[in-house]
Amino acid sequence: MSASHDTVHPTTQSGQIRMDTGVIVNKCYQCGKCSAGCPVASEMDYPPSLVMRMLQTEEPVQMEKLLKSMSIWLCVSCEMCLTRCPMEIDIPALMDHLRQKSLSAKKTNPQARKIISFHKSFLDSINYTGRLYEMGLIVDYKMRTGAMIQDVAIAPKMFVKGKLNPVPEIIKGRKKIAAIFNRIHKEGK
Amino acid sequence: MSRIGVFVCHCGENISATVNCEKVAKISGELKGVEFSTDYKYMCSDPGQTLLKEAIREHKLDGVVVAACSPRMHEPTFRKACAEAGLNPFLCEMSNIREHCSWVHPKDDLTTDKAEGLVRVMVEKVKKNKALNSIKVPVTKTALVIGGGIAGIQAALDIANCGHKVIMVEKLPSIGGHMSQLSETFPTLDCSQCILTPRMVEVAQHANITLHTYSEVESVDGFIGNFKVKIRKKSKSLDEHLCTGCGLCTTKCPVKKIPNEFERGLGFRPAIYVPFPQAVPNKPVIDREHCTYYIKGKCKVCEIVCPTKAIRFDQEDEIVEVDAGAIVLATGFDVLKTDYFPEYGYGKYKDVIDGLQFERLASASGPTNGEIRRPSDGQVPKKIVFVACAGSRDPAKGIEYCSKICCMYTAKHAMLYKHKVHDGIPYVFYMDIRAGGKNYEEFVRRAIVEDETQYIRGRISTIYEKNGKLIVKGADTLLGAMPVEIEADMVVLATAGVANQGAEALAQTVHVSYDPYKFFSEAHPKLKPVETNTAGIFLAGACQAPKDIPESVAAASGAAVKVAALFSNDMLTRDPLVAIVNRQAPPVFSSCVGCFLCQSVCPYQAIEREEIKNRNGEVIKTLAKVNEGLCQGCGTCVALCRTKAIDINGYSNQQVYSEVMALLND
Amino acid sequence: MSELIKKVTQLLDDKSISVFIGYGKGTAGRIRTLFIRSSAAADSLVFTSDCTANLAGYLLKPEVKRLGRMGILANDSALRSIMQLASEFQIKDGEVMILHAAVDGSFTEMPDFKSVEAYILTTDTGITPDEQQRIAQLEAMTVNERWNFWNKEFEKCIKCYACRAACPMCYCHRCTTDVNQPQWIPVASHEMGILDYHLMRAMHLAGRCVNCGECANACPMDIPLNLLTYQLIGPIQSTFGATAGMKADAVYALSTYKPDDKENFII
Amino acid sequence: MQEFEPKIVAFVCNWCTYAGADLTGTSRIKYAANVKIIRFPCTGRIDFMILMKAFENGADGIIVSGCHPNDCHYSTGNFHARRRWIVFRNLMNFSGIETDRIQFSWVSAAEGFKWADVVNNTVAKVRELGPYENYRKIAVSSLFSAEGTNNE
Amino acid sequence: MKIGLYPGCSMKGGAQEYQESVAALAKVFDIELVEIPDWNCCGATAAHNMNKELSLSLPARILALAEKEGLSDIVVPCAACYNRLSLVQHELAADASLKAKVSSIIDMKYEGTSGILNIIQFIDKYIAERFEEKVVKPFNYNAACYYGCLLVRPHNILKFDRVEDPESMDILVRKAGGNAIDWAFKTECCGAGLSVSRTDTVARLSGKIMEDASDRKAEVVVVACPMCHSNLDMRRPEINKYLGEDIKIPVLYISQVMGLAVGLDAKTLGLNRHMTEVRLAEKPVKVAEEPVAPKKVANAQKLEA
Repeated sequence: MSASHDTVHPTTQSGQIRMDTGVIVNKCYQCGKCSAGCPVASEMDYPPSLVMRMLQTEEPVQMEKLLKSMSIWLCVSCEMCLTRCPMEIDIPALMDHLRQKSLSAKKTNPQARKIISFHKSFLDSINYTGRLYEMGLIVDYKMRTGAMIQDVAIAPKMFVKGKLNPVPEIIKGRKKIAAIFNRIHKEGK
Repeated sequence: MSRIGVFVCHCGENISATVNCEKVAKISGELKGVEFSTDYKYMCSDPGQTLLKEAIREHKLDGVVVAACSPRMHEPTFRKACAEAGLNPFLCEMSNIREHCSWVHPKDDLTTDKAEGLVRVMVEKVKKNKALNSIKVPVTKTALVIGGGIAGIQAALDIANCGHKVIMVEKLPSIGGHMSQLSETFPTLDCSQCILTPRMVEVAQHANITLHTYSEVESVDGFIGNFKVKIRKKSKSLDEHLCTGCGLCTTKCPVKKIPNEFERGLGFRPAIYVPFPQAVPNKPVIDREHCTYYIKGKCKVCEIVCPTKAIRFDQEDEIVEVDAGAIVLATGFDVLKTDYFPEYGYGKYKDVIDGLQFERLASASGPTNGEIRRPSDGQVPKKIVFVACAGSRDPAKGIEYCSKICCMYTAKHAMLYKHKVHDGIPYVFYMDIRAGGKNYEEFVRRAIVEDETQYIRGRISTIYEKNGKLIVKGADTLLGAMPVEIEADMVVLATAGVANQGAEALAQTVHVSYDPYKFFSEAHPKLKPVETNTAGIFLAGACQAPKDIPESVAAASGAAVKVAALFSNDMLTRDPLVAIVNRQAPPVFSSCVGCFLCQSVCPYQAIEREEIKNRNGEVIKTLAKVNEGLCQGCGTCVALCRTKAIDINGYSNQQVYSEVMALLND
Repeated sequence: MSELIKKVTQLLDDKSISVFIGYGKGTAGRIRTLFIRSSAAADSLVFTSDCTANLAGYLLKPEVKRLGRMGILANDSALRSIMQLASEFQIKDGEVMILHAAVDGSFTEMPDFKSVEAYILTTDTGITPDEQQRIAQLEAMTVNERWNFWNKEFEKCIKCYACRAACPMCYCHRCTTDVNQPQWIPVASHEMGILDYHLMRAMHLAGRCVNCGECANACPMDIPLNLLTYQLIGPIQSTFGATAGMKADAVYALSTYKPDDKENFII
Repeated sequence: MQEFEPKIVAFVCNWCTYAGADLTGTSRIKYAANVKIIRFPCTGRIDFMILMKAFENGADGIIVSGCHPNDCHYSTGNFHARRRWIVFRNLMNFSGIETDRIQFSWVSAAEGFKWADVVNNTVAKVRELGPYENYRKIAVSSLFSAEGTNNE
Repeated sequence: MKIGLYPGCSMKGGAQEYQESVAALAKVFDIELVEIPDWNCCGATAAHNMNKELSLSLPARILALAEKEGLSDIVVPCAACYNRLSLVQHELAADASLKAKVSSIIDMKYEGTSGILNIIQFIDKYIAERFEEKVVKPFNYNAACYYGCLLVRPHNILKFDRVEDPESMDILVRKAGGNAIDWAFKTECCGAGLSVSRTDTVARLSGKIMEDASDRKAEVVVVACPMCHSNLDMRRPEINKYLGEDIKIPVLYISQVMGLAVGLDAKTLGLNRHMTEVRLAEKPVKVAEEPVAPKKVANAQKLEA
């Protein structure tokens, strides 16, 4: 019988997205419930439902806008959209997809720099120690962003409360972790 | 030795363009058993039919094959013509040499050969055709209408006014259905009660209508024209003949705080109650679950105060058996359980209500006498948010389909609110406005333009209480999907219309099919919208799919006409193309061995057991018997029967066998 | 052994049955079916390891029924036949006195269908490994090889209908072979008539065959007829979840359906 | 030698496939002339015996077609038919009959194009397979003796 | 009783008190928590934002390590880690080829057999029924249980509690003698990973949460996630600045609440480590009055069923 809805068209953009993320963008009928519930929608340049619409257009221009958008970096993956979507569309997965697309295409929004730097610092910390070394992270992050004064106020207090570990915890298997990073890095190439 | 006539039609050029019709006629004429053959430009035209008729008379034909278009097109035409010429219509068959030949093949010998073949096939079939007479079934001219809502009422009145008897069965203590709960009706805003109650009274008083309220259909047997129905009249603990409906008992009943179903829980009722003031019949019933007497064994206040001594605590359910020739299903719809949507806080926040509850608030006879006051503190809300598609078009949590009526009643609600609370602001969150219907779009426009309803295109994500207000978080998809937050005093959810809980069970009781949503299925989505697959059972109103009042009424009248048509004759004539079980002389009686494997394949419960008894009345054999009233002639039983004891008129084993032989042995 | 005879004698004496269907010694050391009508004759009953025939078929034969209430010595497949026949309204519960004969030679009276059903559930209703193997071999062949195989087998067939007579499920008093309007099955015993007959029979037994093997046993030409019907048992079991002769009120696999019955050949 | 023209019989239900074939006609979609249609009220009516008859009377291929599941005019006829086909196909295959020569399909009243495809593909497939010699062989020898016994 | 523990990075740093309180609570019910040897960071938001494989591999290694230790159940107190681990396990279970790929990347055998428990599931499974008899000091305060996002979402994978208006933590708090109040922000987002990079956003989102809590007279907010904690606790100055109020309501981990109830002292539970001081006025020990719990509880599960 006719199973048209289940056939993937690898040539189209939505077909590509479906193959990469399993998300069928054309399922969205623009009810806007995701945007309504999204905690950061008000700060986004394109709220979730608008992102969906832009993807539906299949217009390269729109995709371009998205890759350069703030939205994809502001998304905190709180899964509220997915939880309440009447069509159960996995927008968070879509956001992950777009972020990585944006990174590999080197189109990331300049204002997202801080966020991305934070993620980078975070991952570096893991790469080097196997775990998150908060102090290191903060310092590294400041170096990247030059946000020197930010949060200096609470640092001492955290210190006193024993919330900042002066020395990083380095795991025995850190080489293994580094290896993981390398393999994936090569994959990427 | 048969005398068959073959008539080859050119259909103008449609056939003759690729098929050599003269040749086909000539060759066919040489076939064994063919007495006469000819070809003609337009067989279906008057001269064509005359030619056919004359040939039948002149050549004393005992079989006719018309090689022309599809039998689905003109079989009735030519069979009628045969009948007019005195030939049994079922001795006429058509070879489809147009759709299945001339139109799909090029002009060449192969095509003409095929046409000849198709004629030969039908000639052989006709040799095996039997003269058939259409089946006559007696019709009981009484209609059973299940459901006393507006659809049921309309159907009942229409049928009754045609002079036929009607038996109406209503599950609740009063007829009126959902419409009696409505405040005012779109798109005219006339008061629902005002237009409905006269109809309700008419039903109660109509000489041709017998009304059974507080009753349910227990079982349905039989078939079109001859249904046997058992109705359970639930005990009202009341002698209706004695009761004058004075209402004293209801005022004196000590149990007062039972949530009132009719008011959708916005008001209370006693244990002995009349659902609403204009109820028909206007006589109380005792709700035994809450009545102190039935719980504790003492009280009987009602009995004491009753001036006519009409209370009957020991009254039991009564089973009434009736005969009906047709059944109209008008059991209506229900609204989706709103607690599917915890994020909307229905049931948690008093001031989040559903559409029907708002109808009660807006109704002059409602718990607030028509003033819009919110349930929590009785304050007049200054801002109301109406949420469309609460459950509709939501595969994840609700239902996939569009409930159709919500767009309109939501616009109506906004208007009513604005009309009653002039400084109030109605907001409507919607996805699309579906206002197809006479004066519907204009109505919605009025709500937006004149009554300044704020229509915001987007769905609500969540609703929560914040110091006495309801914070409604939505988004405006027409403003770049920017989030919108509204501090509302009250929220009304336009909850989806769904099938009644009892629908599935009822469908099984009366043997009609239903869709995945438990709505009853029509026989054909376009051409048989009020018929069901079971002959003699019809649909009216929202038991088939969400419908508004005009649609329900239209459907009801449609169903009524079908019933009236059925009742227009004492005998029901049916196409004789039904299955039959062969009969033979004793001691065999029939080659049927009574394994009844056919019984479970029959989609229409048309196979019955016939017991053959000897003189002393002992059963000596049990045979399958086809109920001609029920059989629709699918023939599934025929293919299954090992002894070939069942056969089917029009597609008999002999006929199809000969067709295959003729088709392949050229 | 004597236990059986005692039981039957008693049953006949107290008139609870008027005929008992069991096994007895036949000529040349063969086993034949006995119809015991008097306690005197009961002594001739035997039950040995060769008593494997499915006697259920006799329960529907008019000449036996005429004798009055029947008792039967039923082995496992006979029990299943009885259940299948019951599901086709041919035998009513309690109508027949069922004495079940276990392979170990012990006998138990089965008062009603419930007890029969309960017992059957404990037995292995499947076909024997070597039958399975023969079927597997056939399935491994190409269509053409199978065609030739059956042609060769059917060449032997003399259309004596012994298979039909032996099969407990062939109880129609007018078999399709005897229908001549139209003549579905050519009467002549030529290839076509034979092929038609056997395919028709196999199809009519699909979902009803309880793999007792009587057809093959009865065949004077040793045609492995049982394979035709046995082969269908697997698919019907796996696709429709139905097994013949398990319940007295079962619905026939081919007169019911599931909306999502699986197939892979309809386009 | 001239090309082999397969003889194909189509057993179809009145409500879906027959109507679908009508639509093929009204839409003037062309297909092979090798197929002749026999009309049944429902696929549920189509007896496996009639399919056997077709082969033995010289059909090289068979098409059996009806309403899609859930579309049956009689609501369940095609479901029962489907079960029967599943079993019968099994039996044919096991007894050495070439199941490639029998095409089962669902063609609705709206699928004029599909009907043309079904026919053309089946014709092509059967042309591949050639005349159904196996069946012909035994048919030929038999049919003579059958003549006499054929009714009338 | 031996149960695996995946503390996660923050519990070694910013959220040491969580670690301490969980350990102390487990000790009271003599449960031995075995830290997964040589565990690594789960990659958190950063990983799945930046690189799919990485976001799969890091958790996979953790689970693989646990399997090697033969730990059938692992407690993952950090909601974020719990979420990551569960999602990865689910995704790899669904896709064999991906599973193979990942285990080659981490170059370890990965089965995906270990049972992953969040803190509440852990308490429910191993402590709950023995808990009440051990309560010596009922925690009779109005508590707003804050679940955040990652504990309950995505529901179709985590299948934990009711996705809207969850109640599992409320039940535990009641067991501890507390009064779990009904409020609206149980599962609203606090801003999560944006804590450092978009402090303003976090202030706004966490602000709304604290506002509702204080509006509804909560005396304490109870959490089960270090990220939520740091946002609601450490970011309090920014929050109060955004609200223009001075909300002093302390934020406790569920483990701390339950610890207090069984009589553990503030120090052991690391209450002193909170940035927003924990000042809980002594109340006369009385049975908590009937909670204003959701009356007609909406039921999301019903539909999954």
